[in-house]
Amino acid sequence: MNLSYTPEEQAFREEVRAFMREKLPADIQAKVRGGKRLQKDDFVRWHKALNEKGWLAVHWPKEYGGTGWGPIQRHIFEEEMTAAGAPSIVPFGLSMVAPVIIKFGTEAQKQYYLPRILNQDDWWCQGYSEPGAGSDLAAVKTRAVREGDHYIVNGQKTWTTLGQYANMIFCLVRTNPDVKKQEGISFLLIDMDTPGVTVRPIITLDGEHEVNEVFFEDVKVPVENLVGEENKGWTCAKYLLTYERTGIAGVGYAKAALRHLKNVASRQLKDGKPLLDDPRFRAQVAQVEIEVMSLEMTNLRVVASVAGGGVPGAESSILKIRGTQVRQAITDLLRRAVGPYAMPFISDVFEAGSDVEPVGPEYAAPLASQYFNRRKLSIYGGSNEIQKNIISKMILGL
Amino acid sequence: MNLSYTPEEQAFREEVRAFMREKLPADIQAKVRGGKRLQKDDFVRWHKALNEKGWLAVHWPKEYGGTGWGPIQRHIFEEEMTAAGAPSIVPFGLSMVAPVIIKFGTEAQKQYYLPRILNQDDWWCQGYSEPGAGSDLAAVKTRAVREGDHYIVNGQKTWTTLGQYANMIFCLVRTNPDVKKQEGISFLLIDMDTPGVTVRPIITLDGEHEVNEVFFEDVKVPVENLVGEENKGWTCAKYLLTYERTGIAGVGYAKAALRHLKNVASRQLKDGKPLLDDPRFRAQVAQVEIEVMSLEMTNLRVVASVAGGGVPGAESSILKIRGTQVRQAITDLLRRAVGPYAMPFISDVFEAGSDVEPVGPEYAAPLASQYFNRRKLSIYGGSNEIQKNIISKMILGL
Amino acid sequence: MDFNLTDEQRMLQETVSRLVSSEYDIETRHRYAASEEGFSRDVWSQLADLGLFGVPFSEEAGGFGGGGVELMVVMQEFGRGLVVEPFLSTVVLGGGLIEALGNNGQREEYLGQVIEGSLLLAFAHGEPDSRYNLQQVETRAEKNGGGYRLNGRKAVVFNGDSADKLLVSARTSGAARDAEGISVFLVDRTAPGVTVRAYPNIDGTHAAEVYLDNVDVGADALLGEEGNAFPAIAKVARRGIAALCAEAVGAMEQAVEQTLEYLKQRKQFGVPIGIFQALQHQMVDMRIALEEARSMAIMAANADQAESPEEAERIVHAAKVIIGQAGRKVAESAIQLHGGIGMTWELPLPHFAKRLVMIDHVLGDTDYHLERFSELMETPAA
Amino acid sequence: MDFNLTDEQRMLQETVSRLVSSEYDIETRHRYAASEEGFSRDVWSQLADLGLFGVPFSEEAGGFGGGGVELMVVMQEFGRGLVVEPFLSTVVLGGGLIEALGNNGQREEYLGQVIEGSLLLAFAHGEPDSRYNLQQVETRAEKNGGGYRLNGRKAVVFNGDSADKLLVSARTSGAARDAEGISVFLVDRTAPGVTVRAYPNIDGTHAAEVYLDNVDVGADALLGEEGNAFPAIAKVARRGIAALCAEAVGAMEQAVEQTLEYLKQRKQFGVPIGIFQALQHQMVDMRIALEEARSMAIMAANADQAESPEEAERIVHAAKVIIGQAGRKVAESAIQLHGGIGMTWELPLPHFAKRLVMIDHVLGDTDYHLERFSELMETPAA
Repeated sequence: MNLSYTPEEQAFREEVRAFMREKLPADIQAKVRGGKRLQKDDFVRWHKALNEKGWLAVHWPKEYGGTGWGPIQRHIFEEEMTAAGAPSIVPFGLSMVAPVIIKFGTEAQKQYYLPRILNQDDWWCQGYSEPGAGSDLAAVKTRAVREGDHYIVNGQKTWTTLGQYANMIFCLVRTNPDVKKQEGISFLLIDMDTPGVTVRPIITLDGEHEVNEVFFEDVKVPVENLVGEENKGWTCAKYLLTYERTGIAGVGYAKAALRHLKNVASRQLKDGKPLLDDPRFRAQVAQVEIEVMSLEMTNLRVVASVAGGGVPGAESSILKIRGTQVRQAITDLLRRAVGPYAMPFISDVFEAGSDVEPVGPEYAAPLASQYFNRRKLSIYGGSNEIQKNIISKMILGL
Repeated sequence: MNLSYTPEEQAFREEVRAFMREKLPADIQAKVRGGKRLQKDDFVRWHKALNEKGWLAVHWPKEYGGTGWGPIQRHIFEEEMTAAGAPSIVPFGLSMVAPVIIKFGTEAQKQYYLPRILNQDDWWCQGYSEPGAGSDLAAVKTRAVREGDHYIVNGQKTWTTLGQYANMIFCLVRTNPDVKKQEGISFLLIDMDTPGVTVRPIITLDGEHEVNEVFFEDVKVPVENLVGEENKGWTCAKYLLTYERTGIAGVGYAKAALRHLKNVASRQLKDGKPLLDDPRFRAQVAQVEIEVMSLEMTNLRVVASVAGGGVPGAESSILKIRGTQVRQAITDLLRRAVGPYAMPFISDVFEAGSDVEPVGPEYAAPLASQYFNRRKLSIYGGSNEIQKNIISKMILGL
Repeated sequence: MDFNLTDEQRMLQETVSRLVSSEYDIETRHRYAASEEGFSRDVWSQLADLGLFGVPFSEEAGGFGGGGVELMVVMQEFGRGLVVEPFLSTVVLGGGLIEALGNNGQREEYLGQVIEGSLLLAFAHGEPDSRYNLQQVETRAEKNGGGYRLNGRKAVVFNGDSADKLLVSARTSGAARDAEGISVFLVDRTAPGVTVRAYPNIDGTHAAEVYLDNVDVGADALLGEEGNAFPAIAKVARRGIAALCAEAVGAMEQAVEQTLEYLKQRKQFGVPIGIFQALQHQMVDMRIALEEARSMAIMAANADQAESPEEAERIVHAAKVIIGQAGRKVAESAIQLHGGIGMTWELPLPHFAKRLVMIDHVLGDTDYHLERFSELMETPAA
Repeated sequence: MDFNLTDEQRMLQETVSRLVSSEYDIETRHRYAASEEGFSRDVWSQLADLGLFGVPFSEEAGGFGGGGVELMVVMQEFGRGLVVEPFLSTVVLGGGLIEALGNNGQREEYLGQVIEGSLLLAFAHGEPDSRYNLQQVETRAEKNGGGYRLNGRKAVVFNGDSADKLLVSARTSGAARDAEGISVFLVDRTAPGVTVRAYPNIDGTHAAEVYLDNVDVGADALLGEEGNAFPAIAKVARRGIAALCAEAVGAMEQAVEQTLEYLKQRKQFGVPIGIFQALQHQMVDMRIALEEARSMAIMAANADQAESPEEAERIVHAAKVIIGQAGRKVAESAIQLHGGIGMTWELPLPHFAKRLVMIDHVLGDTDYHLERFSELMETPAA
């Protein structure tokens, strides 16, 4: 047993740090650290910088232009990227559709799509969720009917994150309505410029536009856009959902948020003294720090087991649950740390370059909305209740 | 709206206090306050003192020798009795079997049993639970077969509290095995001196003997010991379970335990100062005090609604859940308050009059075992999970 | 002991309830909240016409002579509608301070206007570094000729942008956190030297930063004795807290009802999700939290009748602790049980959740009140 | 990074596991616990024969040269069997102190006996008012001729009744809670002036109150430099905490396994109760708590390799916090999920629950360690 990183891993960490120092654009870093909105261009610039270094496709095999990294390298990379204040890599193309194409796609699909993803020619979004389906992903109602060389697609998808930036969407569609619900699903790639595709924003409780609904009305999709076999899309779906989830704990985010919490609490005053010196508030910060330590170690155990050839199964569900709980606890403390200044909410403040001054301390402005926004962590990607069902079944055998 | 007690109620409270001062035997009070074991004789003496005053049967109508009190008087009485350090009234005869006899019994049963309960001639215990049934009370397996003027009873009951003191047991028995499980049950009174009845102690995790198993082997029970109709025992059972549960919150116990906690924490030292002055421990005590305040007010709302003619339904389940949670939280703080001295466990210390000195402070001796013992609060009388099911169904309609 | 409302109280409840449920749907509320002043002058007039603003004032001041229970009844209904009109600022806090501190002339002059709805007030008390400490006042008032000159900054002053007059606390003597030496002045919002920066809050309410730069006021602007305002401030804050507790109970009722309804109608895996026991038990916990909150709101509303002033103070601190904890629990669970849809603007639910969580940031959060309760808690004699 | 055990470590694990599972069923354990000394001399010899007592000592001291991981492996298996033999007292704490403080002669004389199993030790450190503060020592040692005279009382000394020698901490200078001025003496349990009151603990372990009334010891009884024992005490306590964390993980594994088994076999309403979602989710929470505890036990076992001594200290405090919280959660949930039967003596489960909760009372509880961690927590530069 050895909890230290090897010299090679340490060196790799230094290399990542150096890269972040040199190549992460200062304006993007400032946005991330200050809780400002990121625009499409920010993501694209950052993705291009990573791709230039060959570090964009962290999950792909080398032959397709990926890094070929093992789980420990990926873990170090993710940790340093978050610590540096870099935006996370938008996953829809790089770590969702691409692995499915690599595993189930035709040679032509690989040749065409993978380079376009690396070069930022396509922005992908997901077409998994449907209204009313929630965690029951197999309840796909969007229909695709074969007519000659095309499928005609009708239906609706929802919770499409950053769909407003996307030109491509990967969808689960129902190609056979007469069989068991998992058996009539296909995995289809759809160009969003095709006539009949409409994107409608969903505004969240903080007034932000991050997710969308996508409507399909007689959308013609060439049959060569089918990935894998017709009616075998559920296999792709399951593969995608379980693909490489060691990052699911969000340890990097938790650590960054914890650092931020300590900064905020050491600047906020309570009765003239730093809030962080208040024994009760300090103990609450200590408690979350301890939970982050434990989460990180549990995550490393899973990472090491994957590096040793293990398959991360329902353990991801444990990481997901504890990761979301501790991250939500930290955003709760952040909100509470700033007292009454958690309340003011001027949307323009979050626009980088806006000349609107925040009301209280600059760090206070986004904290309440982040607290509310992070409620999503325990909902999306399978709610914590669903994760508990998975653990109950897969690990406990109940 | 008026949260104050009426002058009559205040006067009644004073009367109860005066009675407790005068009539509660000092040795019994010392045992209760010191966490010592109570013997059968202690209960009997206390019951007799109450009966002399006419205050033993707090739930019974006046015509049978009860107090005829309303819920608010009962509430005041229970509160003052706990505050005074009196043992609680053993419920099996007085508030379990007696109400069933009053409601469903024959005139002869009333004439015979009720005075015997008041006079402490009989000590009753309960024969509801069976091994393996748990919260599924209707899963009665104990069989009673009619033979002439008798039932022949075979089977087993469990969790029979203080059964070692009892000479009478009321039982749910199965008189018809061929119908829906609720429909073949009868309510039978059994003399424990009848041949074939055996009582076996169950030792709990703290080494104490409070509960028992009771075995029936060809026990002959006269048919006149049937209460209500044959096969209609489930009606009696349900009536008993929902009968007058406004005391279920245990507010009096919670308040007494909280006072004790403050006493202990003000005597225990941490770094040379009272533990109660430590800001974090003090805040934990404050939190439970606030929860007790809220529990008490919720309880009073239910009591007042019953006094106003309402029926306490699933609200009792709310009181049970919160009452057990807060009482368990207090025993947890008590255990923690005494630090390492929570560990020593000398059974003889709990025997009043024993010359065995406690190891640490006298108040520390019973705290760990009480913490473990109080785990039962969320288990017996329908576990908290069952209570949540009841609320879910009865209040929420889910 | 009696938990029933009197006939008058029930009528009051029905009056407010009718107005809120018939004219205050969530879209209307959003429109009011998004307007420049952050509320509707029209609704304000309607509330005045119903006589609501007289509720807490004595009959000699032209009021209704109501107590904490009447205030509770009104605020609870407001909570059910997420009402954004400045009732708390103008009537409970502002009017309350004038009644508590003002001389006969001031009470006569201003309370009548408050009751008829023609005068809006805001309590400009908190400061950028005061957090929830009511005694921390660094804004200074110096004697200047026959009057005073005020300098300082007031933070998160609710409805400070729309108020006609601000009740500004300022220190006439003493150090930053002394209880003594605090005075309250009535200052025109538009007086020279007063700068008001208005902004919306995340829960749809409105507030402002108020900058006081050599603001000269006459001696008649002083409310009560110089330097002795703190007891009145504390008392009015307690009443404000009781009002917030009642508002929170109203909002919790809504969140609980909406979530329960959702569990019954929403289907997943072919069945209503309300049949899943893990969700049922969460729903039960929400319902229990609501009942605890309701109990504490009732206690806070009746705190005036407590055995002693210390007990009254303890009750109010305790109430705000439970309200804060229950509010957060209800808000978070309601969103969780709704899933993604519970985070979307278009549903009413998340707006109730936001208000519930933000009530914890007004007049002291759970940490603050738990600490104050700890300090005041009865302990065994040494 | 590597979480695998080496072959040697795995062999060690299997050795202990085999002994515990084959010869240490719960009835046997109860018998040992109820015996006069509170453990079995016979088992003690077997453990010695297996070479376990050499595990943590350096090879030059005749030990196995093992580190924290070896200790973890042994203690975890002991936890699975609720082993009551005084390994922690004699080997980890007692032997550890002698190795850390003793001179060559003392180490040679005593460690060999410890390793061969012929010498039992107990660490007599805590006092009636010291709670968990390791620095609080009021027992005094005064120079007396060539030696020292000891007076004081030591509280809850684990296995203090059976130990041949007590390692008594006493103050040779300084005030009650000073780190400096603490010395450790080796005192015969049967020395004149030593009174030992033995008693059982609620979790089946054994302890004693040790009264020191003018106990005279020679200069050779002093371990290490006079007045400078605290760093060694702190270090040995950290190792003891790591050992307790591992023991707790073993006990939690058992509680989790037994409860899971119970959910699968126990039927109610005609079905195994494990199909009820509310119980499943509680079981999941127990399982998660176990994994968190395991992670922290691993960290604590490897704390020696931390970047800095401060980091090592933080890790150990953090580990005991999580262990305390997870242990309580697992114990309480395990009983709750079992229902009444989970509270009966005859089932193994409640004995694991008792030990889990009581481990929180040994070498500092969650409150204590959370406070210490808070103090040592890294904070932003001012």
